[in-house]
Amino acid sequence: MRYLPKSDAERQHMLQTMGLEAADQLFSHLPAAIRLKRSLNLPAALSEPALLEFFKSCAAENATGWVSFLGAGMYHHFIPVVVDHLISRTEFYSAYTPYQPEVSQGTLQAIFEFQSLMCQLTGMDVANASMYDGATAMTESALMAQRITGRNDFLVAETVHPEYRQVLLTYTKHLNTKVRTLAFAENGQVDLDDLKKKLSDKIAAVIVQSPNFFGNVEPLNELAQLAHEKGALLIVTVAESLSLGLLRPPGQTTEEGQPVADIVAGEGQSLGIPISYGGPVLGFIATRDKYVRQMPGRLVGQTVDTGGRRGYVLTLATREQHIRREKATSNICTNQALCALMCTIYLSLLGKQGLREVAIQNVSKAHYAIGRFKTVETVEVLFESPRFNEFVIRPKDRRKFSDRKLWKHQLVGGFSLKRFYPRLKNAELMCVTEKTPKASIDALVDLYQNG
Amino acid sequence: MRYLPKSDAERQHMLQTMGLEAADQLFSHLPAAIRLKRSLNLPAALSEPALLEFFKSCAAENATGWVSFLGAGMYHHFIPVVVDHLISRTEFYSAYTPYQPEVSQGTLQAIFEFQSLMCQLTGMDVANASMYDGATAMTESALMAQRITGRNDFLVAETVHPEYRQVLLTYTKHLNTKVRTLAFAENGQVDLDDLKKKLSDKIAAVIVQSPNFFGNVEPLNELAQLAHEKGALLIVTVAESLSLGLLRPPGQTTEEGQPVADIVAGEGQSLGIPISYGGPVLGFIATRDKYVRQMPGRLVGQTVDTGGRRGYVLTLATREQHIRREKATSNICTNQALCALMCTIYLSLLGKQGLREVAIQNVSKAHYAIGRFKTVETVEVLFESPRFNEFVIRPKDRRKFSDRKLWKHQLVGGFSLKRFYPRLKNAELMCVTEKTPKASIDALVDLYQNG
Amino acid sequence: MTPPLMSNEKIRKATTHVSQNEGVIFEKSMPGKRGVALPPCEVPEVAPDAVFDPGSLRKAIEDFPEVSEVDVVRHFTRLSTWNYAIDLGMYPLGSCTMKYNPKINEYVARYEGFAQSHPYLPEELCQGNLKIQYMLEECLKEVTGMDAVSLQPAAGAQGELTGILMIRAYLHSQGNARKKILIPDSAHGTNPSSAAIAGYQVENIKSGERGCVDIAALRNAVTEDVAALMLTNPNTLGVYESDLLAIVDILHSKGGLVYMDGANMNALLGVTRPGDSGVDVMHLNLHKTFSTPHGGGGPGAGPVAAKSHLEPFLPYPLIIKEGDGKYSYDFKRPQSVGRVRSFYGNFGMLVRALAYILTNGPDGLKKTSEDAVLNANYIRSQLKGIYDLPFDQPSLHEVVFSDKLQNKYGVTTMDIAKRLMDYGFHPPTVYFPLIVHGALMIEPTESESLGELDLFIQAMKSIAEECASDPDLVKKAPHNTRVGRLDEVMAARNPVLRWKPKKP
Amino acid sequence: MTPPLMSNEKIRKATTHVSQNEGVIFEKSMPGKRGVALPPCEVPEVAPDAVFDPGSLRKAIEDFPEVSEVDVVRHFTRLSTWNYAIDLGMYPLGSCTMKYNPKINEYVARYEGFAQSHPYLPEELCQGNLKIQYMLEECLKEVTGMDAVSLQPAAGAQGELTGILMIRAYLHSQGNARKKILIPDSAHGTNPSSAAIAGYQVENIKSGERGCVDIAALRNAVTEDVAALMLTNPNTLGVYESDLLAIVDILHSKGGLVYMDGANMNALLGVTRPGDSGVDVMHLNLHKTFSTPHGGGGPGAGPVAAKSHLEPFLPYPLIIKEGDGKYSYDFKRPQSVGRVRSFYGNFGMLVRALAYILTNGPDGLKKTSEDAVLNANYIRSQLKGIYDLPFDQPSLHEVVFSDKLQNKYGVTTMDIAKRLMDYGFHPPTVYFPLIVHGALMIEPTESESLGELDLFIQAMKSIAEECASDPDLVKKAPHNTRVGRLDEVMAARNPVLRWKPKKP
Ligand SMILES: Cc1ncc(COP(=O)(O)O)c(C=O)c1O
Ligand SMILES: Cc1ncc(COP(=O)(O)O)c(C=O)c1O
Repeated sequence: MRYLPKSDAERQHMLQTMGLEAADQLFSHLPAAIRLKRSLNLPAALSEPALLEFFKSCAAENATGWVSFLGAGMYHHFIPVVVDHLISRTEFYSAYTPYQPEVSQGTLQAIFEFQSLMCQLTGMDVANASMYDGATAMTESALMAQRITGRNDFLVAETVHPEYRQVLLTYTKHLNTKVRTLAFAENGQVDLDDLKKKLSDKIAAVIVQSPNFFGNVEPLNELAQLAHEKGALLIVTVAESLSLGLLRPPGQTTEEGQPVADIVAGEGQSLGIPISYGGPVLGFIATRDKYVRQMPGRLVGQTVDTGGRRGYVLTLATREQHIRREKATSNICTNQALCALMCTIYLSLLGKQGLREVAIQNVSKAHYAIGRFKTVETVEVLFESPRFNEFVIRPKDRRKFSDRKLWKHQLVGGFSLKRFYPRLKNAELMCVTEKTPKASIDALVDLYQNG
Repeated sequence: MRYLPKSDAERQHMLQTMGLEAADQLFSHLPAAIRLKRSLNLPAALSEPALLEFFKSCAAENATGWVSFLGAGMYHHFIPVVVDHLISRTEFYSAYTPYQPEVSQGTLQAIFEFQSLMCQLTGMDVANASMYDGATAMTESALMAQRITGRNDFLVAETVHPEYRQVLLTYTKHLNTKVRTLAFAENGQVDLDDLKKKLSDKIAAVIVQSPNFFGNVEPLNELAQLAHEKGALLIVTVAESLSLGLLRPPGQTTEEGQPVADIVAGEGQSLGIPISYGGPVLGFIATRDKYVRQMPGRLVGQTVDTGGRRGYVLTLATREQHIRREKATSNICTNQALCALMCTIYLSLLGKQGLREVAIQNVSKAHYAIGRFKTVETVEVLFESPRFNEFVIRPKDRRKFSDRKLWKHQLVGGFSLKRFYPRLKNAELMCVTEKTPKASIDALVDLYQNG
Repeated sequence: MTPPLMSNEKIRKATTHVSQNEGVIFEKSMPGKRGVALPPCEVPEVAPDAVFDPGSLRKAIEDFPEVSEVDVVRHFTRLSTWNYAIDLGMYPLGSCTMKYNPKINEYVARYEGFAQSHPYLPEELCQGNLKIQYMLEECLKEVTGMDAVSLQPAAGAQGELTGILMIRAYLHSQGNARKKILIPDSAHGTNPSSAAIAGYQVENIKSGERGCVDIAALRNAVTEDVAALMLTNPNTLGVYESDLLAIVDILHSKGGLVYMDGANMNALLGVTRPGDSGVDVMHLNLHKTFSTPHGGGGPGAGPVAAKSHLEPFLPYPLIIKEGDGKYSYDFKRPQSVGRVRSFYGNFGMLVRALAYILTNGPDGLKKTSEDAVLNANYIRSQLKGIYDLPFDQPSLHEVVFSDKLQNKYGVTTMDIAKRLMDYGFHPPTVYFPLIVHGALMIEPTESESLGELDLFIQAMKSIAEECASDPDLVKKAPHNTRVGRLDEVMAARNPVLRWKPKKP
Repeated sequence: MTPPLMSNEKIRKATTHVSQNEGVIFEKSMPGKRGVALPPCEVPEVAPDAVFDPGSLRKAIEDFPEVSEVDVVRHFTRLSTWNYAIDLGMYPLGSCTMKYNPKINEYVARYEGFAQSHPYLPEELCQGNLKIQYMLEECLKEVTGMDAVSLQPAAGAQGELTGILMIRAYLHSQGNARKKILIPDSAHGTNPSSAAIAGYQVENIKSGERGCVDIAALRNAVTEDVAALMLTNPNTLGVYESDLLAIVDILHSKGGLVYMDGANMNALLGVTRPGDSGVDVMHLNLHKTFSTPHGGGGPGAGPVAAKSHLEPFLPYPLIIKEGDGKYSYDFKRPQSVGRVRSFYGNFGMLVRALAYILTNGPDGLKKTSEDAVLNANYIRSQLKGIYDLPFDQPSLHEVVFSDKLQNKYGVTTMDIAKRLMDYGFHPPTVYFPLIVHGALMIEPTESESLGELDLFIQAMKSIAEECASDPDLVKKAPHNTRVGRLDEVMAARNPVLRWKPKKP
């Protein structure tokens, strides 16, 4: 009961002021029939040392300190300790949504900075205060596209993260919405012919991911042109947002001034957020000014106080559920604010140069690994188009050695694609980041080489 | 250079405002002969990941997660995580000594609370803001006794922590001070006959530790009576300060109203401070009001501001080096303030009941271990007088098994007394706290039993 | 401008103190500064244009921050000091359950074994994570009296959507997904919004005179078109819907289901279990009832708990414990509504919530609810009469007043809220629930000591006096915060949603 | 009372904001509250009076706090917000080197392998700790140009005492420990105090006109009775003692030694090494130059570095690296001055200091000193003329002004210091060194950005104007802090040094 700051005498005193004798009387108006007549059947209370022990033992049942080549939507990147130090300030993590701006300027200004940074990264005019994750960000931007275009259907590249596509289906399958997939070409990119074939004036948006699920960068300009020709929006989702430090922002127009992405929606976990088994992470949506009133989620805006001093408030709330209820742009309320703060701190620390450098290290190490795998006769490297930090390999005979063999070296191999792409049985999606030691890359390649 | 918040352009600008061109000119008035003409020969700068890696590898070279039976002045106790959470607030750990009270009330009030708690624990009127450690606290209280009594010599029990005695010698051997040791009796306590023999009117203080280095509680009333009869002060040092949660405070008078300790000086590490290889820890000194002007170290006092509001300031500074220079009561300046804060938080959390309960758990587990050892034929348990959480055993044939054998079970045995007490060759000082698992006690005893 | 008021006889809890100013991070930027040093790359650096078409590369990001580590630390530390926080004092936002966030939970959630574990780790290599989820599911089942739980939803609103989608899928499997969801007008905005996203028409039902569901009206509204009722219980007035059994009956008798918004479960732990009353599906807000921190707006976690007839429709995967004690995921759930977010939900929050449950144990949880209800009732009993209590039903964990008695001085709920800031408190929830005009919705939670409650009561009383004696003081509040009342209208009229460099 | 000033044109860096009040912890106590739950004892509980004589047991501790975890967290969080801190802004305390405390250092020092390691672990089981100490010693030797280091002293003052004891032991071994230590009147109070504890008479030497050691005076003072000169360099005016080589010569020629107070080494890293100038022994403040946090007054660490002739006299144990790469302690040091504290010094601080050195590397350390000196000189150049600069020697890492120009308005250094608080700054060190009447000793350190320095300069200029235009405003400062100027005289006259319950 160490979280309860009251003595029994105080409880008694409080009850007495209300003419009551026992706490139970506070519940006496509840129908007797539904009162629980026994104690909850839960484990008995643990002391702090026992609790630590329990969770330590759980954590130890996970592979800890191993080097993994898993990416596929969640990325191992180095995070400066300053990030955790700062978000551990109780003023940040224990605060509520900043509904009362005069005592929440810290959170508000930080979100304003986050929005600004996401605009810079994506090349867009406006970004919201966060979404649950990349999958829901993409899904809600699809719903947004429906509202903008008044159309109903989607074309989604098969190279979009399969779990993102699953969520899109969950959110739309009960509506009158058709979601068709776009095949990928041999080089791993969206098959443009398939797109041309399937595009129609029913399509609200073409949805692609870049770098895509196989690690390949999509030809966004071409995709945009095709989509826009048919009046569809182009939604670009980004799962490995660190790539935005190096690649042309999807929100930026082409050299010729043509719009590319209309909405960029993605996952910001790579930008300073621990992988934490996939959550909490950081969905984001950025778009152009003209679409802001169709955006889901919170927005912070700049204003002034009675004395003319700059300050920040939650704004454009008429889009949101607490004002618009069933007509809101989304049902989202609680978002991932603290993760947005981590991202803001991370990006501030990395800065203009650092972000670019980390991105280049990812490219360099991944390409070192690709190069190494290409020397292994029994391994095929698939999908030859530009890549960021992921690539697909197919061992000619994967039975040669088991995963367990890697595990013995405290290595975890890539993501097995057959789960989502039965056609790609035996293929593995490998991820190499700035954090992957060269020695581990070498060891892995050697294991594939020598079994 | 990530700690340097300046761009080169800014540096250049600043230099220019002073009419300079290069930073080196700032040093041009230093004689050329003494300028270092090469780079420092130090390891090249490490990135944060590399630094983490380095220290992780160092930490891994220490026995981590083992159960140790070492005590002897530093004690493994459980510390609630709240303590570290709170001292990690930058407002506490990055603040300086509270010389400017209007912007330092947090530190000042916390020290005031620390002083108050130490008074309650020791039964004294006044306690200072901390000393470096138990050894220097005891030593400085000896110097204090010289100033109070005008006498020069000390009688120090051999059962006082040997390192404390070493420090006392370092601080006094160049002075005209005689430090004689008092033998211990068969029951581990100070030999009262030896004391009677050696007491004289030259003795400024009799210095004992309780619980003493062997874990035995000293007969403080008798010691006080004897010392006081000869006009000497009684200094009681406490290395295991958790014992103060259960044992009669040395500062309290006897049932008959006779004074016992005149100064209590000790080590507060047990009260919420990680063992951290012996430092930083927490020296403290408490005494009676009448001796306050002879006290070393900082003191915080209560006062009011211009508007009559309660506040706290550093006070009685005329005792201190920055005012009194060579006539100061001590040279101490920087002390162990953050450790005093840990102690204050720890004691607040444990509270009246918790502190007593932890103390009783220590006694209970230690006596369980003593009981177990007494069943082992080949082990002798020495010094039969009341103990807190330490006791001395002597295996009849310690060669039967090596330390390495314990290490295989990730156990570290007791402290080998021969280092300081050649007479007690083969004897080991064992410490058992609330943190020592029963299973480890059993395992240890079994190893002594079965080799 | 009224001069700022220092701590005085009236304002006991707080005073004013110097507070650092700080611009936006971009304004601290200076070309060439850095906040991070990367380790050397180990492998030959690849030139970007050797890999990518130059057209697909970006130039340096214009105006992106360039600052040192010190700048960053100062910046965010200063910002943090502008926030109110639970650890600074009572945070009586009704419906938000701003309780103490235990530090030990923050500590264990950061264990490397959790924080660095990848969601696609083979099951054998993440048994600890599976076990935690499994245990938490078991605990939540017991607390709610439901049969199955999915931890996937990222927050309360997503829990609602998931639950309604499950209802749809269930009814669909019975032959007819139906058209409407009934929602009391006192409900939180996420309820109608979630129902709408799930493809249902929303039909509001007016609350009865006592602020609760009007049984007669409900009976009329429930037709064969109604898929479900979404009911918040205790409702947003902090009142227990005593007719719950009858309500459930009405719905069930017409083949409809009952969804319960469990955001207010903090009133009921160990007291009553929705499952035992016949609720079909519900969500919990772990960031309310189970102490995970709000983080300035998130992340949360909104697990869904369902009766066995709805279990087949839960999001996949489910976690199963095999005979040999090993845990695994079950993806083969043909009737599932599908996935509502990637991976397994906000796992870090699940760790914290389990830590909270294990620390409290069954008795601790029950005492938690008792104290939460005790605190709310104590406030109610002390402020009743001074503030208008529009509904006189017994309160559980929160109490809703209105500004009716203060309106006559021209003072509104918003003014009272802002004035509370000068008294050192975070304001309560305002203007919600919508059925109370000028609502002041106060939820103290169990984390408040008697001392803090008394300070709050004294502050509210003192403000009530000020409303009469010096209404302008209240209307122009806050006076003691670093910024005065902010112009929300201007923010919305002329949205400035990102920083841009001043044009030279 | 002057009304508190809000942020305005003059006061740019800060404004005021609500700040929580909080009594002492004892005032929150309530019988029966608890902040901790202990694990069950595992073994049969022993009744205390079964072990101890009842007379040696204590009763329950009267008035000891009984509070919950929430109370404790709120209490200390609130207290913390009353402090200024480096991460809030410039902390220009001269002689204190209030630089940024890197967060990574805090992180590594908390590794369980360090934090839980017992000082009596067999050497084989703590090789990591030994290695860290060894490496740090090597680094400090290189930085100072000395031959041997002991990390044992717990703070600067103890480093001084250790060094002087070593000098005594050395001279004693040469046949005569001598009688006196010479100390310039500009020295820090710990210098004379340490010398006195080491059993020496202290002889003050008056600084020369330029604030430095007067060579002629020194030559006169150095006799065969003089054991050593204690010299701070750069001295407490922030001025390099350019005659150091001559000074060393004078001492050495009479058989005396030179002790250097290295508290100000932040000016000299990679620039010049005391050892190369002939200094015999010195200490370093790791909590100044090497960034370990001050903790509100400590802990620090004050390693001593010595030339080889003094090495035998260092405190025991020393750390040695064996041929096989293993590290061990050497306790057999017959000439050692002995132990100055228990175990091996403030080990946790040593970890942090090594982390700082390894992060900076040789270039980073040099740049650190350059920036520290640049910052001090920039302030000096901007404030010279506005504040009196009593000594016009070139400054290194700090600059000392006086209140002479402001005295004519009746304003003193203390007033200026307090007024700086209203401007959002921590004041500089005041009234030290003693040789400057009304000293304002400003050490910005390298951690300050140009923006922060400019704000400080602007604040100092603005205060100088206020001294002329509205001296009372300055004399009654601070106005914007939660308490006004505190009565230090009353505190000393009528000392209240502990809390006691109010008598009923
Ligand atoms: C009653 C009620 N229902 C639902 C929600 C929505 O929960 P969340 O914010 O986690 O989406 C809230 C909280 O805001 C609430 O108070
Ligand atoms: C010049 C100088 N010498 C010595 C000291 C004493 O160091 P410490 O406070 O670590 O004992 C200080 C710091 O206070 C100092 O500034």
